[in-house]
Amino acid sequence: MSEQNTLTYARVNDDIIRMLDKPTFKWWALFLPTLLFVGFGLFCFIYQVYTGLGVAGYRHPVFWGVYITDFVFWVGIAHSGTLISAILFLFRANFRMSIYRIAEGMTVFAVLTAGLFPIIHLGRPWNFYWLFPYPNQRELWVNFKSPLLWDVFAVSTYLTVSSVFFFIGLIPDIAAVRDRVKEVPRKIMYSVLSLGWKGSNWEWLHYTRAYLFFAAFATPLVLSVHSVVSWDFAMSNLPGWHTTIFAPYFVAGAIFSGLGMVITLTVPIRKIFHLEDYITLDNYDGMAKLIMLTSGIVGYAYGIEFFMAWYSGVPAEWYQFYYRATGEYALFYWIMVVCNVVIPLPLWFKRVRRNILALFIISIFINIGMWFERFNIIVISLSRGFDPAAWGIYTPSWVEIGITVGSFAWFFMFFLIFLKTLPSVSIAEMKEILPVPKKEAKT
Amino acid sequence: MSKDKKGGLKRRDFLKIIGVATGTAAVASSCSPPVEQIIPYVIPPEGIIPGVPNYYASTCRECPAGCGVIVKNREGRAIKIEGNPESPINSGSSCAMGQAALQGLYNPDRVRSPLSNIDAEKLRPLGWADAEKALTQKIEELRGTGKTGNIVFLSNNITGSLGNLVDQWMEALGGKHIQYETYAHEPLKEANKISFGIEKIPTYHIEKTDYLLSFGADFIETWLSPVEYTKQFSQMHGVKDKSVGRFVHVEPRASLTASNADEWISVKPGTEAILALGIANEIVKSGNSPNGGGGLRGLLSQYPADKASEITDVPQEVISQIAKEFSSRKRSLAIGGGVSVTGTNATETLVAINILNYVAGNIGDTVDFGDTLSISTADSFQDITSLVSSMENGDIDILFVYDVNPVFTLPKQLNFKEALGKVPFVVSFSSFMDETTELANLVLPNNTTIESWGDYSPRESVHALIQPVMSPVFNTKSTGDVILSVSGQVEELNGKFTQTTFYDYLQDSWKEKWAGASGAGDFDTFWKQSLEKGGYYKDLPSKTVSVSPAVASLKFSEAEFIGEGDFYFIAYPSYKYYDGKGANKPWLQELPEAITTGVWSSWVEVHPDTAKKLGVELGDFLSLESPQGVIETQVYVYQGIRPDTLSVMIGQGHTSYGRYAKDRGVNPIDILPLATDTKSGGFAWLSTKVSAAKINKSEQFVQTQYTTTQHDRDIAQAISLTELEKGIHHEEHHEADFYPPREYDRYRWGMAIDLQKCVGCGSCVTACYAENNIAFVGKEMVAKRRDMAWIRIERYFEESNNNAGFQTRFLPMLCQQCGNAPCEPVCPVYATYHNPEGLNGMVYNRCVGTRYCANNCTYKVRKFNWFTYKWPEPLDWQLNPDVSVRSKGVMEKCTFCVQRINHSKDLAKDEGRDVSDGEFKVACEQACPAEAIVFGNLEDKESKVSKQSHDDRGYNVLAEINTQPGITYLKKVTQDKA
Amino acid sequence: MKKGIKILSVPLLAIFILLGFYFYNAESSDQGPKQPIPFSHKIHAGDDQIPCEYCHSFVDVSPNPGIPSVKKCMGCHQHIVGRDVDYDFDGTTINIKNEIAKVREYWANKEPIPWIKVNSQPGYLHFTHKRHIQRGFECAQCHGDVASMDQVYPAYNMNMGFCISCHTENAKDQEELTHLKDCLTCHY
Amino acid sequence: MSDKQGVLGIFSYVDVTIETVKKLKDAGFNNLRVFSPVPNHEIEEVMDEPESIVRFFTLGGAMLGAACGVGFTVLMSTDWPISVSAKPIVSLPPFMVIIFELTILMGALATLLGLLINSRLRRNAPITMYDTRFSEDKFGVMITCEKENVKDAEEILTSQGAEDIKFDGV
Repeated sequence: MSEQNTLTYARVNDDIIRMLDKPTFKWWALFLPTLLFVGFGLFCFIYQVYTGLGVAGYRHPVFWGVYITDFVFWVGIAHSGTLISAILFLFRANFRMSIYRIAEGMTVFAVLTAGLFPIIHLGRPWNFYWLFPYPNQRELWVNFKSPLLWDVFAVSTYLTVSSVFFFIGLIPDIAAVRDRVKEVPRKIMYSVLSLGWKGSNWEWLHYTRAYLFFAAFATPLVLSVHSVVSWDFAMSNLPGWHTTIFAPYFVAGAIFSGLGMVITLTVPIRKIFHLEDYITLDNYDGMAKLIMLTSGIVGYAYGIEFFMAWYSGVPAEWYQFYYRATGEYALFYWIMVVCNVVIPLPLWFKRVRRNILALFIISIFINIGMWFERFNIIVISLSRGFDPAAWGIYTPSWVEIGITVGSFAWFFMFFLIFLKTLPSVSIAEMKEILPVPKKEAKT
Repeated sequence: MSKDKKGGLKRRDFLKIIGVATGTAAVASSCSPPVEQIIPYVIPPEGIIPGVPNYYASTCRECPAGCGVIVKNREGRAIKIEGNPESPINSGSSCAMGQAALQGLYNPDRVRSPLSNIDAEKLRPLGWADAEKALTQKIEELRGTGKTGNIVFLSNNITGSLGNLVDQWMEALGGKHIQYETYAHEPLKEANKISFGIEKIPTYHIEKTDYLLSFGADFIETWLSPVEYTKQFSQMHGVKDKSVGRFVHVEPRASLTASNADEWISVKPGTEAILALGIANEIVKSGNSPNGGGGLRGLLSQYPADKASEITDVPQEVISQIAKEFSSRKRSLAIGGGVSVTGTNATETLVAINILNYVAGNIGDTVDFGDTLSISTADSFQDITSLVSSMENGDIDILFVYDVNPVFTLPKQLNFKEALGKVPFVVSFSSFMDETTELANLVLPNNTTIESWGDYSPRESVHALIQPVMSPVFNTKSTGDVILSVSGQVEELNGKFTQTTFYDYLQDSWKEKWAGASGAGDFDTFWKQSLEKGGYYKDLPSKTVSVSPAVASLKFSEAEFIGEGDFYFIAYPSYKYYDGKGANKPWLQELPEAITTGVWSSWVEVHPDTAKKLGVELGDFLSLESPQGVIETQVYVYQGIRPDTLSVMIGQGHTSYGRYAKDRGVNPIDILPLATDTKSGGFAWLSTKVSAAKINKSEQFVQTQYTTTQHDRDIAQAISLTELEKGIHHEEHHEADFYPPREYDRYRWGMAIDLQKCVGCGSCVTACYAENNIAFVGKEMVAKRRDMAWIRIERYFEESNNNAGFQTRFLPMLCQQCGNAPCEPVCPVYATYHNPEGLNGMVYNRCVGTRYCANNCTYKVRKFNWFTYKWPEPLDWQLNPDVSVRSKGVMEKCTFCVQRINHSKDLAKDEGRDVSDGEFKVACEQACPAEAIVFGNLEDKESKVSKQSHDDRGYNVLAEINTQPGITYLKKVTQDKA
Repeated sequence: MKKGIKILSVPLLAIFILLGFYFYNAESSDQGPKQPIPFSHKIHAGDDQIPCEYCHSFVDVSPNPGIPSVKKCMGCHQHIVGRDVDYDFDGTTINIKNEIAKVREYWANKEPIPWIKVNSQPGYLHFTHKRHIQRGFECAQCHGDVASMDQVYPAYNMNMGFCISCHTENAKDQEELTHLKDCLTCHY
Repeated sequence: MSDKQGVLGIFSYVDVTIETVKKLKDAGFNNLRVFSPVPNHEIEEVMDEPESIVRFFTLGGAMLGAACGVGFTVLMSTDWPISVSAKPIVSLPPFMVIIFELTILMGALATLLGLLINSRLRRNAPITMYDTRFSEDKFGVMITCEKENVKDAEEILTSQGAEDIKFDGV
């Protein structure tokens, strides 16, 4: 390809390490507001802990609302990172090389964000550690039959493994940065983080092997995590939750939303840091095709849910879906359908797939649509359970909105720090797809 | 008792007096315990063991029915009111109002000491000695001027010793004792006088009938003795040998009572007399009358069915059908009363009902004139009106007000409030700052029934004792003591009373009863026995009565209505607030009204067609205008009311009476005209027509159930009578389960709820609040569906082929204690689990608040503590020390009163035996007047609950989810044939 | 620098582990609260050998053991005025006669003595003395050797582990074990 | 170690580097180390190192994880058997999730451990025998040999056109 001819090993280092230059005014202009919103979210949380969960909009029978929506949303976002780095690695899809680092960073930060919500949503968050099986004087353990405990294990495993995976990928790049930077504190930091990487054949030998195993582990993990999250719902008996389709449906939705977020994040980065030579239109084309696929799966799930509800002949089940499309929350339902199924349709045209602006706009709608998908599944199902006497309508309060905004700020805060501290494009792996420098080729 | 600066009571002082060992109602979450003090007794009271409850029999005075109660006392505090099984009136059951009497006792807005405005602009606290002196001075002043007859003691119907004392006192002072009851049932007395020559209100025996025809008598709500009649009704209406009694209710609106009827006959307001006569005529005409109509044939022939149908809006075939059923059943009974028949023709209506009973041959044992109600002795409405005019003329110098709130309960047109202003000295004995007390010059707060000695005789056969269960919460004094003390201070009265305390007076007057009672042993034994049983109960022979021939010449008319409006207006008494008395009790405010499930407010019931015509929907506000005034209230669209009628519940709309009652809803009495029943002179409740107009205001209608139908879920199931008689074939089918079924050792606690018996009165709900420290949360929180009730009455309107076109079904929904509970496996920390005795345990202190259990609960019976709810002191004194008080972030729910289970097991263990069937009752079961709830051990095959659970009508709610509930519901019976 | 971290990390880790053990298995301190009157259990239960049930008289019939009323104190101290001697009460010197005089003062004023609770359980726990005493447990099994304490202090940290280990050991059979380890036995 | 010395040659091209390694090996230098900015199969081939044993770490960790999963769930559930929803105390279907997650977790962590141990990361920070250009675009061949053989090694490196030759300071 044409642009690759202009890229050399040295230029890759130059271009990518240049991104770590001193933060500009623009960066600060983005970063300080995120701090502000994180602070506001924190304030909301403290207020909520102090006053009681009632400051959120929860009510009988909607015991889960925006927080769990946020949780599933962020776990979903977290998925494409591992998908892009691990699964596409196993499939040797080269279009992952330029974006996988950003996607992995996104994964780690999204899990970090998601992991907050199960605690935020607790009635007594100061007792959150009771969810872990630690030895205690009460001689009490945890209930391994609870899907929430599966969540605890799945999410913490996912956070650990994706962080390690992220870090392993970074080691050679950190070494490259280490070799470049001059300022003493940064030099020390990168020296420590690089673990003394030297790029010897011995290191590479184990490194490539280990990386493969990580990818092989991360792949079933990523599928399991969102399956487990979906079982939070599917394992219960609530109409609208109790369905076997949830695991694949959630995994597809997670990949869908994650890719959407990757595009949302990479488009501005590519523009600002002039990474057009790295993140190419071909890369976007590849992602867009994946979006088409997952959008199709998600759309299919929306349809088949209705069919199953009707076919089951269970009045509660059928009413639930009838209500989703026509009840008080119908607007949210249709936002979801339009954003997730209708708006991605133009991606079937190659011109759209290779149009950065169009992709960016579509990706934002996907993010919105997928947030509402979770909201619909959680809130609408809960508001119309089995017993009509216990039906109720939930509306979020300012506290929940504040914490949600805070969670986005929290995520972006990490992401902005990441952009300025760690190479956002993999230096070593970019080089792998460049032609190997050989004397013969030169002469 | 000293008070701190804010006027609140110091907890320590209370403890000092009653000597509680330890009493912090600790909260489910606390890090390090604060320094706790243990205050020992100075001198230990006899018979009190800290930690062990004591029970005292007493009598409920929340309404005139006078049910016997047993008050549970722990460490010197009354913590629960239960029905007294010995009482012949309520036989162990109680109603919501009775349960809530505790919140009157501990009401934070009680008058905490005597108040006076003699030397001040406003009422100011003063000591008892000063207060009594002030009263003595006034009396002596008045006597000095020689105007002796100008003292009036206005009270409710107080029978028994206090009534006698007041009578004697007034006699000595030359004053007058007027007994005012809001619902005095004068037309009923008058009608009985006309029909039988007895000016009394009889007792009824609904349980002996198999066909009950009620004309407006809301006996499940407020009529005469609701707990007793609900109990009788459930016996009559419950399933016995595959048959059920039939109940037809005639009223312009489907009240709670009507909702429990097999047929609700919507009648044009004020025409019930004609309907009754029309039915009687049909009976006579068809030759079904055992006495052939006696001498009334001529009278009755004036009311042929077609004419009656035309006047009453009741189809002719319905009239003849009722006539047929009424006369063909073995024992039928027609009763009448309640506000909807209390128009200007009320007496005539009730005479007509007597005639109906007569022609059907019912005057006999189901109506008992041998034992008449004491409410018969209340003074007439005319006495009240003449009192008001004397007051207006300045003829009254001192007015004592005792346990009545006439400013609130009398129609505005009577101008009681203005007249009160013309009385120079008004003394209120009320313990609450109600609308009347607010205008008093001297407030001498009375002890509540729970704090004082007394007696009450609701009917001739029952002399019930009231005994203090705890020392007064505030600086209040029993009115009997005040009267005796003041009498001792007034010079001329010296020596009039030999007793110095009311307790002595009471005992002296009971010595007379002892003398009258044969074979009662010595007085002390008699006294002790009476205290233990809650009173002295006699058996009175029933009296035979005969219809007086004068009836034949009576003229029967329709009620007359004042006002030009389009709508008949019914202001109906509430089973939650009675005449407004209950409105200051948060439990009652938060108890969803059975039909609307509305809480904490007022509303007007509007027929859907009318609502459409007026352009209003649920939650919109209507302005109702009568010649006497306007009220604005929220709309509840209800198919159970005639399109030409609007109705508003009495009880709300207080302008005073404490934080829970004040400025809440409207008082419909305000717009009632001063009309009276022409024959009896009693107040005519149904006498106005109002105009209604939509106003530009709309709010959320705060209720606890937003749906009216079951959405095909088959939750409250019914079975037709035909099917019931045929017998239900139970298919024994064991579905393959993934896991083996659970097994139990000694106990599996279970419950059976008979939907045919449940009347939806909500007693169980309030009893549960009282027993289990359930927080009341207020209107704003209920609006967000955050009510904390562990048991709720689900109300569904089902389409039906009866005359009304719909049937109301009630279903008490509480934790089903599922065998395969969906809530249990989802809890990550085992905070909820299945206990070896079949309970679905909920460990509050282990709960971290994921709320997954509630999401997964099929029945949605789990409640979450969104905040740490507080009980304003001293309401928190009522908290049951045997039940944890839950704090924020914790799930809670019914566990079948596990504290009672544990307590009984503990007692059984003392004796080395197992808990036997019926040894204890859970709170809801205990309260239920209809005896619809049965609790017990399912492992014991002989237990009542085991047998009921295997009844043909038994089913599990939402059984298809395979939750294996521990509660079996018994299907309601729809009477597809008469 | 890295070496420094390593060196530091060892004691830090040790401290954490020790702290963990401390909180995990903390024995309560032998310092009871300061009572309005320095009542010595050592004198009453130890030297004078008054049985516990004499004062805590409801212990076998009620969940609460009962705190003696002032009247009960006076039952003896009507006659026992106390010698005018100093006594070493957990390190503070008190005069026995003076202290007994305080009891008489409370009695004269008809005031209860505001004792501070020593062994306290949270409200969500429903412990009953009655069952344990009827089962034949000695007071000392939970309260320690009160007869040797001047000021009573919590001898054991009565946390759930304390209860449960005893429940597990003392169950007669499987049925009782199930019952004794049933949450609803104590928490409701 | 005083009699050993390291020699480092720096190259720009992979083929030259490989050629040099071959030459050195032919000349009897067996203690070689190649530095490169990217992993390269040809280098791996010519160096002919034994297969990485990280895979055994991975396998071991995964198996240990699965065992822990089974152990945790079964032992903790039976330690205080609490019955929920009529399920057996030990019911494997729900436990499978935990077992699976622990397998992955411990497998991954063991792999990390294996990598750290085997690639001797953290053993020593870059010393003179490293050139910062290795992380950019240069390749290096390091020979550790007896002092007397240094000259030979240097000769081979120079003949191959090494851009730079370094000796460690010992």
